[in-house]
Amino acid sequence: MTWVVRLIVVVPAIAGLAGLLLGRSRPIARGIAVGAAAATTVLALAQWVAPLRTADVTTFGALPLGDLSVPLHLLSDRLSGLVSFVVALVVLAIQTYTVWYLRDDRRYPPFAAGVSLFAAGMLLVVQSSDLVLTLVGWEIMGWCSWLLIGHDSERAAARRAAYKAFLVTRVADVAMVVGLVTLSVRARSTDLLAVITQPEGAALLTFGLVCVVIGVAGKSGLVPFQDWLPDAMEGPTPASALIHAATMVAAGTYVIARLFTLYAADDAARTVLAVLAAVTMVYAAGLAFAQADLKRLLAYSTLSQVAIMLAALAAAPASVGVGPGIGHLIGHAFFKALLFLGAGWLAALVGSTALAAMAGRGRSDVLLRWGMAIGLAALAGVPPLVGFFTKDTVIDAALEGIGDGAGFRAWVVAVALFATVLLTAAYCMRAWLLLDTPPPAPTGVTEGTEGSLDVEAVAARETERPLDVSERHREPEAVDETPPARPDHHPLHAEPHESRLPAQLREAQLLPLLRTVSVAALAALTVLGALLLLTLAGSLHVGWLSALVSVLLIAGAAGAVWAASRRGARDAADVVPDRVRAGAVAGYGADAAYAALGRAVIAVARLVVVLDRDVVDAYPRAFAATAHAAGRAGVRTHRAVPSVALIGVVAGVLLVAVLGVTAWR
Amino acid sequence: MIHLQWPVMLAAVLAGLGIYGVLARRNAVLVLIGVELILNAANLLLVTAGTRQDSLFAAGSVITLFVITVAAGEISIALAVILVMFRRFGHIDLTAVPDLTPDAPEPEPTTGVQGEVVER
Amino acid sequence: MAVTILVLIPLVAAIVLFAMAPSATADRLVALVASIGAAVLAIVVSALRLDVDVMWIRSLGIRWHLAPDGVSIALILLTALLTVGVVLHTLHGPPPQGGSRSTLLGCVLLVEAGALGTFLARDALLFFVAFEVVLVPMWVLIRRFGDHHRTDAVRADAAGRFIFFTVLGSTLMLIGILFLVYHQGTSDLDVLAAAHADRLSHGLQVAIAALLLTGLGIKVPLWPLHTWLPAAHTIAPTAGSVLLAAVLLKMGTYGIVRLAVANVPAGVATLSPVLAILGVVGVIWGGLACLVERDLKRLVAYSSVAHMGFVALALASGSHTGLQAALFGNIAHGIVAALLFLVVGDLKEQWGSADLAVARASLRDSAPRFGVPLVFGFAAALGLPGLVSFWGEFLALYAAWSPAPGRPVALLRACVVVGAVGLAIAAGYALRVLRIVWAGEGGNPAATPVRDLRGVRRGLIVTLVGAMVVLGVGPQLLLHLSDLDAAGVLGAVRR
Amino acid sequence: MTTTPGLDVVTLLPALIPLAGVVIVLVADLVVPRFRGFPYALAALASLGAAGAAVPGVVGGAGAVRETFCMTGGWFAFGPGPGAPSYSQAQAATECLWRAGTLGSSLQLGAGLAAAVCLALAWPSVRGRSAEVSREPVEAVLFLTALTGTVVVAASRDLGTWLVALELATLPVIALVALSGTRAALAGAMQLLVTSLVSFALLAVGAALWFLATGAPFFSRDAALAAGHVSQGGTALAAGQQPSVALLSLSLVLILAGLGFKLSLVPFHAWTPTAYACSTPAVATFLATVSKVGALAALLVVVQALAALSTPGLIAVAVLAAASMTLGNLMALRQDDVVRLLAWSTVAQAGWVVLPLVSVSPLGQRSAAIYLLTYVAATLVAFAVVARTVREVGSRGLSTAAYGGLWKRSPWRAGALALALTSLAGLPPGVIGLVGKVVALRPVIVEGWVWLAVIAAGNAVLGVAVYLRWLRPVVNPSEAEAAAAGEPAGPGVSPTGRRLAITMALVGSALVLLVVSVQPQLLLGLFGS
Repeated sequence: MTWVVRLIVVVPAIAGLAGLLLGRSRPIARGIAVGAAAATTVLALAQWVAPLRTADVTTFGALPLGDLSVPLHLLSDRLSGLVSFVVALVVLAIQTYTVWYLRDDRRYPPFAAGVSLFAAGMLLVVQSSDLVLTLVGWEIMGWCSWLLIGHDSERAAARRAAYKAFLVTRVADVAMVVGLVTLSVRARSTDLLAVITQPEGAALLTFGLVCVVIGVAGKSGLVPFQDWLPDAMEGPTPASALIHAATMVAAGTYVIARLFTLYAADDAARTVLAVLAAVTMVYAAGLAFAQADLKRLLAYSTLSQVAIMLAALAAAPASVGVGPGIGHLIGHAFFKALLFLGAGWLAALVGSTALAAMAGRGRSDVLLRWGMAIGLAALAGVPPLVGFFTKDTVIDAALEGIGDGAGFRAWVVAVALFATVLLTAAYCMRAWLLLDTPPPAPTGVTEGTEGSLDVEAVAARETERPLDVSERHREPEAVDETPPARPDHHPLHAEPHESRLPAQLREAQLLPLLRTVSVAALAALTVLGALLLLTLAGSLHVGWLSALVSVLLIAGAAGAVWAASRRGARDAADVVPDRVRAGAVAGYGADAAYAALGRAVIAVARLVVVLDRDVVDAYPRAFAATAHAAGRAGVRTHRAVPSVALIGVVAGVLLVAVLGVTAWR
Repeated sequence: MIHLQWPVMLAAVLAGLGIYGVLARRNAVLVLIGVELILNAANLLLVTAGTRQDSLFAAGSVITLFVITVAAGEISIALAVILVMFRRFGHIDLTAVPDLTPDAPEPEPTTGVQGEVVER
Repeated sequence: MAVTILVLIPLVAAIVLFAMAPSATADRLVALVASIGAAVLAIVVSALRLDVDVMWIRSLGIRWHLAPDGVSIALILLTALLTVGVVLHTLHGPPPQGGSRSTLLGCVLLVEAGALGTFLARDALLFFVAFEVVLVPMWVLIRRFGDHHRTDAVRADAAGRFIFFTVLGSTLMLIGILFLVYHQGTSDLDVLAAAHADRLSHGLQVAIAALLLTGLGIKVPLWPLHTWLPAAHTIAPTAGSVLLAAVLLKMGTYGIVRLAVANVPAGVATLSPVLAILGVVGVIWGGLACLVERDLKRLVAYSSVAHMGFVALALASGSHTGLQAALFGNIAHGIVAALLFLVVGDLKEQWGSADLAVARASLRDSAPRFGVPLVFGFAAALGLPGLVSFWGEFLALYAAWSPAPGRPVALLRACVVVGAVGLAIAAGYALRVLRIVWAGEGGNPAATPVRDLRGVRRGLIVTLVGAMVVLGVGPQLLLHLSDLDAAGVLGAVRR
Repeated sequence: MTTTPGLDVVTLLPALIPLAGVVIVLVADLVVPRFRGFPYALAALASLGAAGAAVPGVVGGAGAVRETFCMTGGWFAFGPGPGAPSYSQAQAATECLWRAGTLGSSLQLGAGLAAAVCLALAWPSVRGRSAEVSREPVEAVLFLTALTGTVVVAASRDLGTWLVALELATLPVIALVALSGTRAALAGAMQLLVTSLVSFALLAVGAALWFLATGAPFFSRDAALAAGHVSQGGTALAAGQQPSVALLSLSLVLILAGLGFKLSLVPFHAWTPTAYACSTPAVATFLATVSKVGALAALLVVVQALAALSTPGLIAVAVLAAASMTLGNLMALRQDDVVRLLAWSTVAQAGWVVLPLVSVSPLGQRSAAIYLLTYVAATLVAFAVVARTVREVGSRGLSTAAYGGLWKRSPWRAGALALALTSLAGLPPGVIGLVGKVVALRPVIVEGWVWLAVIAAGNAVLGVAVYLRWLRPVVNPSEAEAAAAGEPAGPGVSPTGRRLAITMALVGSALVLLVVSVQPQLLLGLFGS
């Protein structure tokens, strides 16, 4: 059965490479992408059902490195089985959806290949039992995120967002690399079990664990690395779904879960994690409420939700373990994927992702409407959807942590969790109201939402921002039944439509079906996903009291928003002062801070170039100049005058005599 | 064996005078004389050293003769060159920067023909 | 015998090519046969570990001792195979500017002969002689076949820098070698390594190590000695840049392993802090320079400085892992730099310059066959796992974090942190280039796109990409090759 | 106490053959004055003969010493101190006036071959005979005489022979320079003359001091030892004898200074560029090669004697070597005239030649001789190319620009030049130059003179810069077109047949250079191992 474990990683990786190499033809690319995703799902299911509980599935053989053991093993247990399955499932849904979503994009083949590679990276992190392999998967995800976010590289905003996403996570990866190196040095091995069981080196351990936390903070978008994630919405919606649902941002949770044994014993590292997570979840949830763009709203909600997972790991007592965190990871994977796919569908309908443009369009398809409803409800934590269970398990774990004597970090987390529950419910309600309330005037789409328009204007004025709303009108604009060519569609690369008319028609019917199926499947999983968690110890543990409190909070927040929006007649966020809202849309200057940092680095780089030219390189040039000058001076003194030569001779004799006689022993 | 110091000191004085002459004189012939003084110092030293007991072959004296002979040959060549120089340049000043401009046109590969004519 | 022939094939072919009339067309045949023959023979020699050991210059005790071992096989194969690639690349391009093609090919083959000799030599002085062989042909390549869009003075400067820096380095190295040989009584590297510098006092070891490291550090190039590299790379023709980056720079690090680490281990250990600091300064310095560099070839050259900094850091660690990382990093950089210079060189050939500030059509759309290898190349340059350079850099960081006993741990760990920052900077410049060239930032979609890669040149680049992926996925292929002999080199340290 | 010197004609052949050549040339000129090439042919044969006669001394192996004019006997130096081995005791053995070891024989061989090349370069370019003057036999005779002096000095052991031979090697060269009688030639000759006169005077003083210090008219170990022991054991003697070691050292530095002139060491070098540039290529070649061989041979005679004293490295040599290298290279960097460039390169290379002598050990001597011969071989090729080019394009051939595009026009000649220049620069493909560098640095390392080695390393860079200045136009085609465009078939262009001798010399010397580049042992082996 070990081949299943390996194949789970290898199949999507091969699919990714094959997609790159063979992806000239769209049907082949589709086949490879969806087929590989399906195969992976089946394999992951098999592994989950019958986990090997072994930690030494060999891959390519250990690296011969003398004093460092690098076995490069994979691991198959219940945790990796479940998470792999969920990841594979979500990826399958996204791949299926993508076939529809990018039906006219001539870059579909590389995109699908990128998604496959991305999945391979995530699955490698999940299956890995070796820190090096973890890092490999980790970095591959980062790279694929760059490719996917920058998919529409014609647009400056997409290019910038991709660059920003990769750079920010890469900066955090500095700490990740150092952390992993530190952990492996302790054990003289990169093997996960060896690292976990190594008892010595406490000081180094804390350092390493904190470094890993920082690395995780980068990929998971914890403060202060949070700002790349909303910008990453520049990518096509399936890419956003992929990054936000089950893979990249959640990978940090998984890595920390794998190292939980070490974290459980290390209060300092967990405190750092707790503080970062607590700040992030509240901050992001707050920002989400004010967003004018559906995808950005979802992005901020992702930040907040991922922080919840990590908070679970930070606060849960050792006895509870990783269950709450992983449970929320899985639940979030389902509903967030659902929300993004739904958002993409909506955007395809209205040609924009701005909430103002979408007003009421959630009603245009019943599946879409209910899908969004389920997704938002799950996000808010409404029972009995999966979000309710997982989130309340986290709250419960945090409360248990307080009881367990965790002190400060558990308190911080618990307080932040309740605040987040309140805020989450608020922004979910606001979004739902915006999507589901038909606009008052039948002609204008945007008239009724003056407030949000103002905000968009504010946002548009900020030239530094890449996320100019006007630039974001690039989702498939027409309704799905009559797909026209996109404006930037390159005729050379286009499918030969005319020659294959029947196939074209068949496609026209088939493609929306794929979309519908994937959204429906995810909706179902969002409803029933809690069942999956039954197999994972500790991932479902809802306390009565905390559940009651959170439900009351949700209801209260929802009601308040409903009231504030005058029963849906206007945007609830209009109650927020405009300046605050504009700041929220702009991420409160985080982007400017990043840019300032970047400019500082560039300034240093310019200094380096100047130094390189004028200082480091000055010596060779000075040497050359001196040589030439000396030569010139020499030529002047050598004018073939015999007496000068004589003086030279006599002076030389004196010199030699002095040197010779004095140095003689 | 009488004191060797005196002849040696005389030789030193001679050599010093010779070097002074070489350095101070602009005229080539006078420089030649300076060189002769140094050579005489060498000769004096050789003869002095040769006077010591058991110095066989009379090496000191013999080598002195050698040096005198070589010096003679040297001077002859030197005077020949100086003579030609005087005819060509009109002076024998050693501190002058030599005039290296090409001579009167002559067939490139057979330069020097006229030189010998002049020397005769 | 076969080993001698291996070195002689390119040498003789080079002479034949030089003697050839500029209009002759047989140069194609000669160069191809010679390079392919040498490559095949290199594989045979490496596989069978053939060697030759006869007296060459009896008076100096210099033996004609050529033998491949685990430390050098990878480099030998890289050199031989890459030369085939360079020859093919030259033959399938426009006729070179500045001179006849046969001269260009002759220089390439002469460089190959010198590099092979360097990697095969098992005699310190023979190593030195072979080390010098590459200089004049490379000088001709830069001076004569260099970028003809630049003035003659610029070419003279670049070529002069290359040869003057390197000659200074190699003469310093020679002084170090002579010290070593005089005090140890032999120039045979095997005997020298086996002697473990037992007879040398510590001070002498440090002095020899300092001379060797300075001399070879110029070739590597280590940080403050690197200023010849960008100029040379920028001006050199594609063939020259590829050989320079992929082969010549490796001679420096290989020399450090073969001459310094193996023969004066204690001296290198004493100097390892300096080596590490210069290495990481190079990482940061090169990376930062890349962030604002406008000339693409120059940028790749600065990235070479950064990558070789990691190799230096790995060497400074003194551990087995470090040595393995250094050797792997060497090969990795060889492949990546070769790929990047091939792609960039081809682009420059069509663009006329490599200035990033010029608005051009993005490669992603107009010339994907250029674009994809470029993406792969820069992905490798930033150390992406799954591609070959990741292993060298990660292992270098690991090795420096836990160095051999007796090294300054705190300092090396600080270097690791700084080096890791260098990884982030690498991401910055790699993506900057891709954003501009591949994705078309500041580009001009209406600009005339470049002709896409095709034919042999495409095959060449695809092959290099393949090698990058294969070695990136399976680093064991290389690591196993050098494992035993790396341990052997470190024998003295271990004891 | 003395015996009549034995005389071995075969051993003396290296000196006798050129002398015989002198006589034959003069006689032949009387008998058949018609053929201009004839004296050169005879002289070249005599040079080759001299070289051939030196071969037995070379191949005899390290131990073989060919000596003649030997006499058994002894004489007192200063009065022997008690316990110190006296010179008279040592002299129970034989002392020979002519003593050519492998070192000396190899230098004789090199001098003979180099002289033959010079003669070939001097070959007249016009067939027939000019009526009035007979310059050719004079020139040939002067060449041969100077060669004789060089050959003799390499084998001389006594002060008299040494001094005479040294001047015999110098004076004809002055005449050779002056022979053309042009203003330039006179200026060059004057430079050469005054410096050589003063140097000779200093040499004579140095030799006299040696005699005074040791009491022996020989440059031999025993003589040096005698002086050394007198001072070390100086218990019995009066204070007057005490400073004999100081005298010895003073004599040595004077000799060094005197020979420094002939080797063109800074600061005795001032004559070099003028004399080279003002004479014909053949004479310049002779100055650059045979004269240098003679000078080094003379120096080695002294140093060999000194080796017995196990003296430490000579700082004076080190300073001269460093100064010569540096100044020579710096000045060469500014030259556009190839002969001047080669002249300054001679200065620089002279520094490399004496560099190994910081160690007076046999290793140092051997290394110096090896380096000198590599330099001679490379310089011969370079001058042969210059001579050939001058024959082709006249005096324009003296500027580096004239070599633009040589690679394209004449790849073989360009190859030879490239080989020569890279040999001088110490870069492959001139492997022999590289090996020479190794050889020259080795004694420095043995003595532990790191600073000197580092200066040498810096000068290696400067040297490369110098020779690349010339090599650049050779390989650079952009200047080829310019050169080709501006190249009229000038009046200096002579018929092809007249360049045969030069071509042969070029081919011969280039082949030697090539062979020793491939197998340096052939050159190094001359001196034993």
